[in-house]
Amino acid sequence: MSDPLLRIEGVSKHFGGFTALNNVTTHVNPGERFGLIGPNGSGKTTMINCVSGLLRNEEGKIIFDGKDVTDLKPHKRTGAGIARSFQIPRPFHTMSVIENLMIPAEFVGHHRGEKTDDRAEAMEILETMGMADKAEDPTTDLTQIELRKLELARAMAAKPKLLISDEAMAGLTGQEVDEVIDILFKMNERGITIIMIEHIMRAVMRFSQRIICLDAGQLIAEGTPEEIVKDKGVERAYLGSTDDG
Amino acid sequence: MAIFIDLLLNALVIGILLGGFYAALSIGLSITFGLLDVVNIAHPTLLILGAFIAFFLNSTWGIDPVLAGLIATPLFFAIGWVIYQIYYNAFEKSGAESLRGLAFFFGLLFIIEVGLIIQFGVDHRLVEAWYIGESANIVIGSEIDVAIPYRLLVAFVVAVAATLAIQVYLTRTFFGRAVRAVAQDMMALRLMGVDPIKVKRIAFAMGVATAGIGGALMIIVLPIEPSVGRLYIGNVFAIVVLGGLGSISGTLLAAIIIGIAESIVATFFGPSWSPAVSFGILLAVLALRPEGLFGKTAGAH
Amino acid sequence: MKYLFEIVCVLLIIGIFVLTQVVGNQFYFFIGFVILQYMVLATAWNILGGYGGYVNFGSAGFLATGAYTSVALINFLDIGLVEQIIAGGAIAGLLGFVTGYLTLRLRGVYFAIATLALAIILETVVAHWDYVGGAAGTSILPKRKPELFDIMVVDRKTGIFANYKEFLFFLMGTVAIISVWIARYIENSKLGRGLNAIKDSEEAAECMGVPTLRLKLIATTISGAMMGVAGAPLASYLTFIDPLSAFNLEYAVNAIAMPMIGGTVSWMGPVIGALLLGTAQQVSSLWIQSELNLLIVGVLLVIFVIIAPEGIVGWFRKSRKGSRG
Amino acid sequence: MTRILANRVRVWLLGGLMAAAFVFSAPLATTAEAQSKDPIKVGFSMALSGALAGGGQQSLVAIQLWAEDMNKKGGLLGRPVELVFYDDQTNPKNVPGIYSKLLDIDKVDLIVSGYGTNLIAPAMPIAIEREMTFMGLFGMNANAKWEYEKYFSILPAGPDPAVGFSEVWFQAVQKKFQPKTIAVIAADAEFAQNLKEGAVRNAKAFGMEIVYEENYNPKTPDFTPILRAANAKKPDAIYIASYPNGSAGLVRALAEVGTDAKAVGGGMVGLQFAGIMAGLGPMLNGIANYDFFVPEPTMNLYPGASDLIDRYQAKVKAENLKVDALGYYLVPWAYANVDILGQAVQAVGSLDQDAIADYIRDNEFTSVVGKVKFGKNGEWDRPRTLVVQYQDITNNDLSQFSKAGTRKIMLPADISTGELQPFNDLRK
Repeated sequence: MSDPLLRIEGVSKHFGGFTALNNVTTHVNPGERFGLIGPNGSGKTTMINCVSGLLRNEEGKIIFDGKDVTDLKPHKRTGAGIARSFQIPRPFHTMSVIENLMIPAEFVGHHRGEKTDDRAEAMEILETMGMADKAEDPTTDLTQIELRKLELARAMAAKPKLLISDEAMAGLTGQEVDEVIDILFKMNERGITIIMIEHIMRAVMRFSQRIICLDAGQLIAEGTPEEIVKDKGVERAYLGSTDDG
Repeated sequence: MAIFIDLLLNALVIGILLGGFYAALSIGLSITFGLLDVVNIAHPTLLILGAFIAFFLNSTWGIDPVLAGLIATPLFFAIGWVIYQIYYNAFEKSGAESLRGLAFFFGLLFIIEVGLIIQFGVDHRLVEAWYIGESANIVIGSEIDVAIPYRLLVAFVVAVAATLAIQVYLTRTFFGRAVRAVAQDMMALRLMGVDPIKVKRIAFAMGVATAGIGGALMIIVLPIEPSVGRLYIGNVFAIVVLGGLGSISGTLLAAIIIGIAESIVATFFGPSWSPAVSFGILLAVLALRPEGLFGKTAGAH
Repeated sequence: MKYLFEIVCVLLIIGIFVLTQVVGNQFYFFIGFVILQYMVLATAWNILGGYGGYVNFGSAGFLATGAYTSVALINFLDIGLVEQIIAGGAIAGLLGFVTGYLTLRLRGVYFAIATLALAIILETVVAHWDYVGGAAGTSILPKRKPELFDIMVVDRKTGIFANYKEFLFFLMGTVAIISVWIARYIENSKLGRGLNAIKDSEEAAECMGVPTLRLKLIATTISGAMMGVAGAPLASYLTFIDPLSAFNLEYAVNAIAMPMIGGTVSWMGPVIGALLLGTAQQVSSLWIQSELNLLIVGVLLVIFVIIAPEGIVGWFRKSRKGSRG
Repeated sequence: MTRILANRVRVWLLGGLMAAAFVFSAPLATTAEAQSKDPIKVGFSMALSGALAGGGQQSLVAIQLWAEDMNKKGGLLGRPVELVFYDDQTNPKNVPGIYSKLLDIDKVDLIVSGYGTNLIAPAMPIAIEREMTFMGLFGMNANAKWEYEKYFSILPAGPDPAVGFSEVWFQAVQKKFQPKTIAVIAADAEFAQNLKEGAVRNAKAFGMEIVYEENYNPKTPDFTPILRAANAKKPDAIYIASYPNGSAGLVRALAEVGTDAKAVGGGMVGLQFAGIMAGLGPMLNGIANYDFFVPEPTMNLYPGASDLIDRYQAKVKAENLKVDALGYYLVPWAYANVDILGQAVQAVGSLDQDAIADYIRDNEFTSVVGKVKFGKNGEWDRPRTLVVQYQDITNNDLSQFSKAGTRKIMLPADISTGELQPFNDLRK
C-alpha cells in the first residue's frame, strides 16, 4: 500500500475555552473516496478548515503528499494540491462563471509553472459539469444547484490532488443530489482523492469507500460504510443530538 | 500626592461624564450603522441640526435645551424615516453594497450644513440653562475637591438613560428583537411574517431620532456652528466600532473608555495628544480584537 | 493595436505640455491642478477600494504624508519638485505597506475605521512636529529658478516653463496619466483579478490559491504611494501648509465619492468621477458668490449616486446592455 | 424600441443634469448698477462657510458697506466700485484658484485677502507674481518668509505681530499683579500657536516663570481637565490663546472649576463675538482679554468706527442677515482693509500697483481704525491692541454689550476706562 496522501496527526483546535477538535488522527489514501460525517457542531467544518488552512490547529500536524503543511497559508496548500468547496457557496459574484474558474487556474496553474490554455481547461471542466452554456453568465443569475456545481468546478480548476467537498448537496432535491454525486465520481475516476462532508447519509454511504465520524471534536468511528452504519457510537451521536441538521 | 489623587479623581469623574456625552452622540449611529449597516456619515451633522433646533427653541421661548431635544425627537424620527426611504429605494433595493451609500450621505451632510448656514448663519451658538456653568463639589479632606459640572452630568444622565431605554427596547420587545434579527438574518424575519424593510425603516428612524436629544446635549456642552459636525465624524464612528458593531451597551462602555482616556491624557500628559490616544486605543483594540471590545461576531465576515 | 493606450497616454502628456506653452491664462492651470490631483487620489483609492474592496477612509493621511515629506525635505535639503514627488511617493508607499501589514486582519468597515484612525494619529503627530511647522503651519516658498539635470525648468524667459504653476500643472498631469496607466494595467493583470476575487470573497480567494495577504500589501503600497505622489506638490501649490489643510476632510470625501460617482470597477470610473465632481466643485465655488456652492456639490452627489448607484461607467454599461437586448 | 428610448432618456437626463449644474453655477455674479463708466473691480476670497465663516461673513458685510460708501461718494477715480468675491470654505486649497480666477478671468483691478493667515498665505505667490498690491486681513506674520514689498497687513499687532499682540496684556497684568508664575494654554491651530509663541516670549521678557504650557486639540469638547491641570501648578496668571469653541469651553470650565490665578485670558478669540458673549453672559466677568474695538466712551481713536458699527448693525437688522449681530470684532478692520487701499488709489490717481504700494508704504492713513502706518513686511509700525476686562455683566442679554461698561479698557492708558481687578473679585 502506498503512503497516505493526507495525514492528520493529533490535531486539536480550541476557540477560547471550547474544544472544537480534540486530538484527531486519521489519514486519507491517494485516490480514495473519503467520507466525513458527524452531527452539527461535531467539528467537521473545523477539521476541513484546518486541512485547507483557513484555521490554524494549535496542536498536531497535517501532512499532505509527504510534506508538513501545518504552517502553510491556505493559498500555498491550494498550490500544493488541496482544493475545497464551501458549504454556503461563495462565488466571485462580480465575475462571470468562467472567470470564476480562471482565478484558481491562473493563480495555481502558473504557480506550478505549468503553461496551459486556462480558458480551454476551464471550459472543459464546465462541460463535465454540464454548465458550458452558462460560462459567460454572471454568477448572480445562477440557481442553487448551479452555484454548488460552480463551487466544485472552481475547486477543480485549481487542479487538486485532493478535493474537499463541504456539504455540496445540502438543500438540493434527490435528483440534484444524484447529479452532484455523479460529478464527484467522475472527478474521482480522474484520480482525484475526494473528502466528502455530508449530512445526507444516502449520499455519503453511496459515495464513500471509507468514512470517519466525529462527535464533539472526537473521532468516534472509522471504517467502511457498512461498518459505520452498524456502529453503536455513531448511532448514539446522531440520535443523542437534539439537532439533526 | 494629595494633588495627584485630586487630579486623578477629577480626571476619572470628568472622563466618565465625558464618556456619557460621547455616548449620546454615538448611540444613534450604533443603531443605524452598527445594527443596520447603513454608513450614515451625516449623523454628526444631524446632531448639529438637533443642536440648532434646541438653540432655536431655547433662545426664542426659553425652553430648556433637554426638553427642546425631546420635543424635536419626533421630527428627527420623521427625518430618519424619509432618509431611509430614499436610501432604501436608491441602494438597498437593488442590493448595492452599503458603502455605495457613503457618497449619498456625504451629499446629505453638505446639504444639511448649507441649510443650517442659510437658516441660522455661521456664528457660534450657545444655549442657556441653570445647569450650565455650575458644578457640584464633593470635598474630601482639605486637599481633594471633585467638581462635577452639571452640564456634563446632565449629558451623562440623559445619555445613560437613553442607552438603557434603547437597550431594553431592543432586547425585551418583539420589535426590538426583530431589529436585531434584521441585522443577522433577513430571511428568518420574512419567514416570521415580518417585513424587514419596515423594521429597518423604523429602526433607522429611531437611530436618527436620537440626534434630536444628542444635538441638544451637544449644544449644552459646547458652542455650535454648522461645520462643527464634521469634526466629530471620526469620533462617533470610532466609538461605535470600538464598542463592537451591534452592541448598544458596548457603545456606551467604549464611549466611557474614550472619555476617561482623553481626560487622563489631558490632565497628565497634555491635551493635544488626546485624539492620538483615543484613536490609538481603537487601533490597538482592532489589532487584538478585530470585532471591537464587546462585539460578538467575528470581524472577518 | 496593442499599445494604443500607451500611445494615447504619451500623446496626452505631450498635449499637456503643449497646453502649458500655448494657454496664457493661468487660471486653467490652477483649477486643472486641483482636478488632476483629485484624479490621482481617486485612481489611487480605487486600486484598493474599487478593485480590492478595501475602503480607505484615511486618504487624507496618505496625501498629507506626501505633502509633509516634501515640506521636511524642502527644509532639510531644499530639493526640487520632481524629487519631492518621488520621495513623497516612497514614504507614503511605505506607510501604505505598514498600514496594510497592521490592518491585514481587518475587513470591511473595520479596515475603513482603522485607516481613519491612522490618519488622525498622523495629524496629531504632525501638529507636534515643529520642524515642518507644527500646528501653526509653515510657508513654503517655491524655488525661484528650479533646475533639473542642469536644465532651467522654470524661468520667465529662459526656462521650459515660464511659470511655476505651469510646471506644477504639467507634473500633476503627467503623474495623473501615469497613475491611470498603472490602474488600467493592474485592472487587466493577475494582480487586478486577484484583488477582484478578494473583494468578492476573501476566504474563497485564498482557498483558490490567491495569495491574498501579498496582493493586499502590494495594493496598499501602490495605492498609498500614489496618494503620496498626489500630495507631494501640495505644499508648493499652496505655498503654505498646516495640518488642517493637508488632512482636510475634503480629500477623504472626494477620494471615495469620485470613484463611486464614476464607477469603481474600471479605471475610467475615478477619471470620470474626478472630472465630473472636481469640475462641478470648482465651477460652483468659483462662479457662485456664496456658501450655496457647497449645496450644489451636495445635491449633485446625492443625485448622481441615486441615478447611477453603480457609477457612470456602470450606468452606461447597463444602458448599452439594455439597448442591445 | 422602448429600451432604446429608455436609453435615450438616460443620456438626456445625464446631459440635462450636467447642463443644469453649469447653468445654475454660471452667471450669478454681482450685478452692479449699470453705470456709464467701467467699474473698478475689487476681488477677494472670503470664508463664507466652514470654521472661520463667522468672521468671514462679518467681513463681507463690512466690505460691502465700504463699496456702498464709495459709490455714494462717486466711486473710486470717478468709477463705480464693484466687488467680486468667492467662498473659500475656510479651505486654503480653494484660495489659489480663486485669486487666479479673480485676476485672469474676472480681471479685477485690486485685490484684498480673505480672513486669517492660512487663507492669506496661499494667495501670496499669485499676488507676488502679478505684482499686485495685496492687503491682508488678520494675517499673523503672513509675509515673514516672503518679504513682499507690496503686502500690507491689517492687524494692530505691530512689526513683530506675535509678540506685539499680547504685549499690552502682559504690561497690564505685570503692572497690577506682578505675577511670578504663569500658565499658557493654546489651541493647536495656526493663529493661536503664533499667539502662544509671542506670549511665551513676553512672559520671559517680563520675568514670569512658565509653570504650565500645553496645547489642546481644537475639537476638545470639555476643558475642565486642562484647567485643573493648569491650576495644579498654582499659576499667578493664565494666558489663553484659543479659538471660539475653546474660548467658550474654557470660560465655562472657569465657571465650574474656578482658579486662584489673578489674571485670566489674553488671546481668546471668539469672546468678542455677539453670539458667544450673549451665550456666556456673566461667566465672562473677570476675564481680561485682547480686543480691537469696544463701545467705551474713550474709543475716539477710531473716527467713524462707531458710526460704521451702527450702520452695520442697522444693515444686519434691516436685511435680516445671519451674521454677527454686533460686528465689533471685524467690521472696522475689514472696512479699513479696503478703505486704505481705496485711499491710496484715490491719492495716486491711477491703478498703478507700484505707485499704490509706494504710497501705502510712505504715508500714514486715517481710517475707521484710527491712524495706521505700515512698517517692516507690511506690518503695523506699532502695536495697538486693547486689553479689556469683562465687568458687571449680569445676564445674557445681547444689548448690554453694545453699551459702555461691560468691556472696560485697561490699556492703553490714555483711553483706559477701568481698573484691572483680580479675576476672583469679579466673580459672584
